[in-house]
Amino acid sequence: MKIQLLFFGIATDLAGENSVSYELKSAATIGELKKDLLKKYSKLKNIEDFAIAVNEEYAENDVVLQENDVVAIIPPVSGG
Amino acid sequence: MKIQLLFFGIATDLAGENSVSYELKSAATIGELKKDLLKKYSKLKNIEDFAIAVNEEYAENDVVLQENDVVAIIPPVSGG
Amino acid sequence: MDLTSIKITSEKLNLQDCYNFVQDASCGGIALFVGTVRNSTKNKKVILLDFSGYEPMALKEMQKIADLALAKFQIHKIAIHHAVGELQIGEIPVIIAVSSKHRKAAFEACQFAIDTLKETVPIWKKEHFEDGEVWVNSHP
Amino acid sequence: MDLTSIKITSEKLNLQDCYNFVQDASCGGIALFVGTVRNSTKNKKVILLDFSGYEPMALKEMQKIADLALAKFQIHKIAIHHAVGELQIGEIPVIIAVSSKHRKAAFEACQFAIDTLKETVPIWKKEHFEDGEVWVNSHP
Repeated sequence: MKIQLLFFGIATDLAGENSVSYELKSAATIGELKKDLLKKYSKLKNIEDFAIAVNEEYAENDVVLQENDVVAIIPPVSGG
Repeated sequence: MKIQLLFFGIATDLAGENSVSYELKSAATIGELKKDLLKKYSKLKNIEDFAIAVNEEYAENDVVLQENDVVAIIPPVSGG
Repeated sequence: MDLTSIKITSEKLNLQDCYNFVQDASCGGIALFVGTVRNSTKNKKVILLDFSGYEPMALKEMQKIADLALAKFQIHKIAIHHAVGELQIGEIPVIIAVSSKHRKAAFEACQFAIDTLKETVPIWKKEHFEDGEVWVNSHP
Repeated sequence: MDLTSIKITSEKLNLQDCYNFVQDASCGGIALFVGTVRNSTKNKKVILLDFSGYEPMALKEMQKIADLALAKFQIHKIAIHHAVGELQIGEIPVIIAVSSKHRKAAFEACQFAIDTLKETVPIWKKEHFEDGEVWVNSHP
């Protein structure tokens, strides 16, 4: 199935892209996606951790992804 | 000796004056003055307590007054 | 450089003036408190508040608060402005502004300043109701 | 009546706008926090900060903070405004304003809002130094 990946902050620089369509096995969890991403975009290891948002809401590792989900890579925030 | 008395806030209304020259025995303390004032301006008993400032600084009951001191009657403050 | 701005005035207080006084390139945060005249007290409708002060002493006490805040907290500058005279509902009796490198100190100093002002500064307010007037805090 | 004002903008933030939104005849106090761009970090000279956000999600997270503040504290209204884009030293990335009947709740809610914003809202700043740029918080 396809999802859309969005990269923000330092993740944009490390992944080399802002937004990309991404293919992964159906019923993959966020935890599985994170492992995939660290392989495909190995520079993401340069940041200690990142959070994931699905359709504009923070989501934990056990959440199962759906076709067409918009999945954002959220490095440590630094607003304010 | 003479001192100057100033009344503020509700004390102005209770004493019926803003400022008055006041005669008291030399070397009187603030505690003694307070007792005198409660006799002369008995309506001051209507407020629970009042503080005294001598020459624009808060002063305790044991402070000895000097000729020409400016002594202010400070009812509970309510600024802000 | 003057690190404190202390003022008692019968003119309207100005939030931007207080902000501009404390703002500085070395600071990451500014905490401000604005007191406003409320339309009721103890469920009774308030018409206006009339503030009066022992002004020379009030300025000294406000200066002491500012100096103590600078000594106690890691702040850069502090402004304490108080209005006197008749203030309508929504108008501003007091503004406190504090700047600091890190925000926690600014918040703490701002709260310290308004709490202390309400305890020590010789300023009094008379509440005007539809049926009379009362000096605030003066009755047991 | 809308009790929250949430905004992300590339224009300059306005302190008086935030004040005007929260001010109300029923309130006795307004607490405000203004974040300002500091000229140094860890003793290194900063030239400017560049803020970017995941804006639709950031607006949702800011709204959650405002709604939670209204639920947790006895406050009347809250404004949370954040700027994006390049900000020079002294300029304003964030303003929070909170009005309440009694001042303690306004202070608490204002601190809660800025503390939570810095933890949860997906906005990032890049510090620009004379010799390069760094994404803040991103390096262990």
